[in-house]
Amino acid sequence: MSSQESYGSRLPYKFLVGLVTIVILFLEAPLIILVIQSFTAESYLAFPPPSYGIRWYKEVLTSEDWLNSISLSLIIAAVVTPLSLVLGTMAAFALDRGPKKLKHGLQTIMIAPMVLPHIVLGLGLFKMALQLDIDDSMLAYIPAHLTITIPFVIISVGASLQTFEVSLEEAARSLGASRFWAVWYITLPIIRPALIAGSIFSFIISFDEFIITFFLTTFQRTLPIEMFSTLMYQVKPSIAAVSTLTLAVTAFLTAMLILRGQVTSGDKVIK
Amino acid sequence: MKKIDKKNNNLNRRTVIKSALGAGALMSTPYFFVKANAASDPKVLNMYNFDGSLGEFYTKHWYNPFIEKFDIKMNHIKLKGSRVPLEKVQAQINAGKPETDVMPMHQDQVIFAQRNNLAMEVDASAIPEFANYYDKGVTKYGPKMVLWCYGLAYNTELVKPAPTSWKVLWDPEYAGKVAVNEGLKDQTLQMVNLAFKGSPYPVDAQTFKHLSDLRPSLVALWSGGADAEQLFRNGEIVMTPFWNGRVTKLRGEGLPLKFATPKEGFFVRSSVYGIPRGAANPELAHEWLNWVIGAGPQKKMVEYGYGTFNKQVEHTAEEAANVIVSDPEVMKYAVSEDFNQILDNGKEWTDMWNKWKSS
Amino acid sequence: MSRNSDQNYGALWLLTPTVLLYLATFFVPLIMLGVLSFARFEASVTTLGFYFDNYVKIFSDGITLKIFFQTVRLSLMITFWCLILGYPVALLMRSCSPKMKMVLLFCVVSPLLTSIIVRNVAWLLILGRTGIINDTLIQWDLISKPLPLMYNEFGVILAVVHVYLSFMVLPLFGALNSINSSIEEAASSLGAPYWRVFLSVTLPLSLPGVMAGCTLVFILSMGVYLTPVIMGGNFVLTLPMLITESVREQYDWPFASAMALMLLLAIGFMVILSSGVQRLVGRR
Amino acid sequence: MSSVELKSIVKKYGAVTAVASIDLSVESGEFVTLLGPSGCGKTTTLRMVAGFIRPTSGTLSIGDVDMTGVPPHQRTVGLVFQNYALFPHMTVRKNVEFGLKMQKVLTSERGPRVQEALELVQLESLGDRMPAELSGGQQQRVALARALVIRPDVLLLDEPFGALDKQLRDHMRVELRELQQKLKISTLFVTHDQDEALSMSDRIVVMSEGKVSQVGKPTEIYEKPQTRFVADFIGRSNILVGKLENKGKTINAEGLILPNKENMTNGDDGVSVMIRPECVKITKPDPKATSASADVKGKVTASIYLGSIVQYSVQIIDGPNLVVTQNNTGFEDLKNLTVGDDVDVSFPDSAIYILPG
Repeated sequence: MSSQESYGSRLPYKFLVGLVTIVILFLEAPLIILVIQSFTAESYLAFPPPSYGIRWYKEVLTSEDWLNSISLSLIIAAVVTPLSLVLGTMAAFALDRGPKKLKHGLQTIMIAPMVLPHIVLGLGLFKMALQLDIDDSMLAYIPAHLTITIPFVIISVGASLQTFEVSLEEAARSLGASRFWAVWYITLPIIRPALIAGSIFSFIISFDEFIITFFLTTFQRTLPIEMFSTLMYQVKPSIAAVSTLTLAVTAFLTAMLILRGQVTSGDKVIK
Repeated sequence: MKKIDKKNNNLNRRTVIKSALGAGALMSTPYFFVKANAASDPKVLNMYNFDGSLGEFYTKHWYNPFIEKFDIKMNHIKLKGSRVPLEKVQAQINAGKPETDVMPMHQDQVIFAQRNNLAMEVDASAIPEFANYYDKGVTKYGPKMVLWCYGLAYNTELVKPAPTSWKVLWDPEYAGKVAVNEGLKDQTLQMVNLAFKGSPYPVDAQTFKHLSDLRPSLVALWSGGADAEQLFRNGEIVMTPFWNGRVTKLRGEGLPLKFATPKEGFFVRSSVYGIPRGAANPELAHEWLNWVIGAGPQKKMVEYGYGTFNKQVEHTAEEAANVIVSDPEVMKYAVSEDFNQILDNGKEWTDMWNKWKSS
Repeated sequence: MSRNSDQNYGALWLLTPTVLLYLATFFVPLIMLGVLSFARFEASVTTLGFYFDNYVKIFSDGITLKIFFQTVRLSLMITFWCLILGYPVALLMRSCSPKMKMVLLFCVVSPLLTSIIVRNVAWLLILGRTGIINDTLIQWDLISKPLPLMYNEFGVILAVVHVYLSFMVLPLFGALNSINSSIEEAASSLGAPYWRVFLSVTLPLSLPGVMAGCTLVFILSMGVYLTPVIMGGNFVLTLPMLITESVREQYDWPFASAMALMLLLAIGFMVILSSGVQRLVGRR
Repeated sequence: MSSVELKSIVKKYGAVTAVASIDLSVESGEFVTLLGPSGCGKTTTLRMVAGFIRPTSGTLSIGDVDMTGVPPHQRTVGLVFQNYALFPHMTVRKNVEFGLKMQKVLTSERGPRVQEALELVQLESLGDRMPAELSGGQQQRVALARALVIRPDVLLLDEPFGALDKQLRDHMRVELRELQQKLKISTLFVTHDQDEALSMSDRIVVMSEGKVSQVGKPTEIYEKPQTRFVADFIGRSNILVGKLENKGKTINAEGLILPNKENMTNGDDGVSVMIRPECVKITKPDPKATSASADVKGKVTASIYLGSIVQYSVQIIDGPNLVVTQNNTGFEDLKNLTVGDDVDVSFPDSAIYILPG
């Protein structure tokens, strides 16, 4: 199963571990700094903070602006994530199971929104939303966010479907499961890690989206907009506190997803 | 339906628990599927506001007193930065739905608005307070307000003697400790011209040659006031061209900063508070403009640190030092800018600027 | 592997909801963009029509094209570093215990969990003139003057690699995971040293994952906007920055649209190229 | 009553014909094997029976009901794949139960039926294992139990032993056949392995290039192949092209003179003669015997040792090269036979089979 035995006892394995430790340090350093910063008692950011306190958490948790924007962002991401997962997975299935000769062309089209600069996509969406009178509402944010999250689901699920053994699905169908239930009971559980990766990407991209949402909002403010407008004025430790809070929430959600994915279809089960 | 009403916000904040409950309640209501701004109501004014202490100032001194006095409601739209996003507002106005009733425009934006017919001409008869305003402060699109100066901010402990010329930026002693403004690159270019040519125009190869000389000294090109502030706080820079209001505020927070008006000239800018074409409530917007340019609200702005065109406002010595514009001696060095040129050469200057950056 | 060889056009109906969504949110804006890119922007006023001004400008203004290639170069460097740093992580993830695997996976994804804006502020505190690294190095007398770690290309690449590493590691891990390790064991039992096994077995077999990860990172890097602004001290220019600047400061939508379409075409070209390479690699 | 009946089934992919008009039936309780080289259309045929592929034309009925356009899940067929296709995320028990769940069998009824199916394949103690924890043979049995538990009209097996090693394969072969006969379940079996086909089937359908070459009992297929392809494909054979001579009394097959025991008359164009290698006997020439006692002489040009048998290539003097296999009986007569040795070659008249057509 693992090549631990063949690599394990050797020098390169230790070398690999050393190398990865450095990479992990690089990945986590800014986050650690950020968490420490959020506990500063000063009114500006500096490292290490001269004094510590929970002043900025108090400020954030008692500020209606922050709470509203956090909840708005969470709601949008919570609506967008499952929708994007469903639509993206459907599309990935269509690309995988559809005619082979159309696959590459269609796939390129389906992931194209990912590469369009958001500011121009933002304007286009805004003009549409104005015409339909749905700007500054969920009816605009959700389709807009879906457009940029679905490509990520298509990519991660599509990659997984490519290696999926189709005979499993056929076995289920021969046992009396219709196409839908065969996919539901067999394919989806097996490609679960990809679904989870797609969900994580969708959630995070929606939660962090700034420019398109900036165009679409008037009175409502999502968290990135709130942070950006705060930052445009002053780099205050309150954003470190907000970030730590959202980091805690999203980290929890992500950890849950990773854990669930691992438990049910970890490598013990899949060769 | 959720309206963001600032009236009882910042002053009496709710407790943590209440807010958390509120957030929970918010999630369970279907408010977000409905647009937040309902059809126009003659008693509701939609206004832009800023973040931070300036935003608090607006709420406290320019918005809430008006709300009380005229018994109306007001919705705030928080700006990201100090500029109205005309790239967005243009689309709204063309669709007949500007998001606000009053919009503060930078002077180049006024020209853009004029050319694209984005702002309505104000009815001067509905603004009798213009009588107390300097003529320079009156435009056909509305009054100019919030005067600010663009000079040199420096760290008093690390820059000695106090600078009097833009050329100090080129001083090798401060190499690697200065920055210039990317966000308002037109002002940076004009500043370079002032330092070496005595006049802000024309922006040409010469200008960029001087900028190239400065290049090794530059730590960064900052985009907004917050960036520059962070550069000062982190000790990355000791001086930069900057605006006076922010220096006043930072000095108040204990930073050893001072604002200098170089002898080659400095810039004074203000914003025109106009009414977008198709605004939902132009009458009330006129009322507010008339009220806000009065001596009372204008005096408050002077106390905060920005200048006014209202003749009746008296300045204390400290206020005068902060706002700069009330001192005729200093104002002799103020340079007038050609905003048509700034707007029309925007692309060309940006191209030259980008070439300079990537050379 | 018995793949259904039927040309299953029926499966395409699954695309309908996404295609309908894209019609409204992507294709229509794209058409608007196309129309705008042929408009003329003169004296701050946009006139619709069929002018090639903007496209001519891209190729003749002496800077847009240059910055476009600079963006490609920057993206290639980011992709390269993501691959160099991501491969060992994916390799280790494959051969470590399931528990460790989860920890590594979480670590790799975690930079995505903070807002891009805030992440960059944190870098400022680490890489700045008085940041942790410079302070420490000066304290240890290793350097006398602070190193320029940010407000340059290095800072931009570092910050972008930091967040896009996960987009490299996940496909890489997927590809490595599907390699039957008995092939490698067979190779090493034949006496091949570990680096040989890696170069002649592991690496070639993981190439589809490498291609997928590189394409993803490259595409995303071509679109970076905020990070160069903050981490590059505005010295590092990318095409998305030009596009944004054109919109924000000159309100010149026609030119911005033309640049955006050019970016889209370039990236589309890359995608097609990489899927072609992937097909070649996959065929073997 | 026939369990499966295919009438003029054709499957085309664009211009390529995968299956060209097949007629085939599996009678109730019968074990029918589709045998052929890869690409002959046997798997396509099986998949059409299962419902994964829709025939271009023709009709297909299962249990005397027309099923031509019916999707797979509405056919009661039990399918076992070459790679078993066990659901990796479910236990053995859940795997077997899946079909019952899909057919909405009551929960209370499912337990006993799963247990029964597991007992049938002797896996009752491994119900809670995951498929990855089982050996190849065990996985194979789970796949079988899973297919049988839904009590299908017909059991379809697609090269089910392909992934097993030789010994296990032989064992499973016997086991499967016993099970099939015990349950009297109609079975359609696809393989390219003639040993499997010959040892298990009631009837064999030999396929080639999308067509049926021959249908018959294993003995018929082996002993009386109807075409040269069948003769070639099933078992080893020497196929010689011959001409009638001597007024039709003998056949001259590439220099070997054989009696025309079938009394072919119209052999001017030539006939194909098959002689199975195991029917030929070779002996070291007896130095004491007179030269007339042996009709045919040859020289060993190659020998392959295969354990229970030894395969020789023998060049007949003035005749063809014959493949000859001899049982490795341990008797001394063949022990020291090596390449280059002269041998006497003989075979009974019954070993000579003249291919029709």
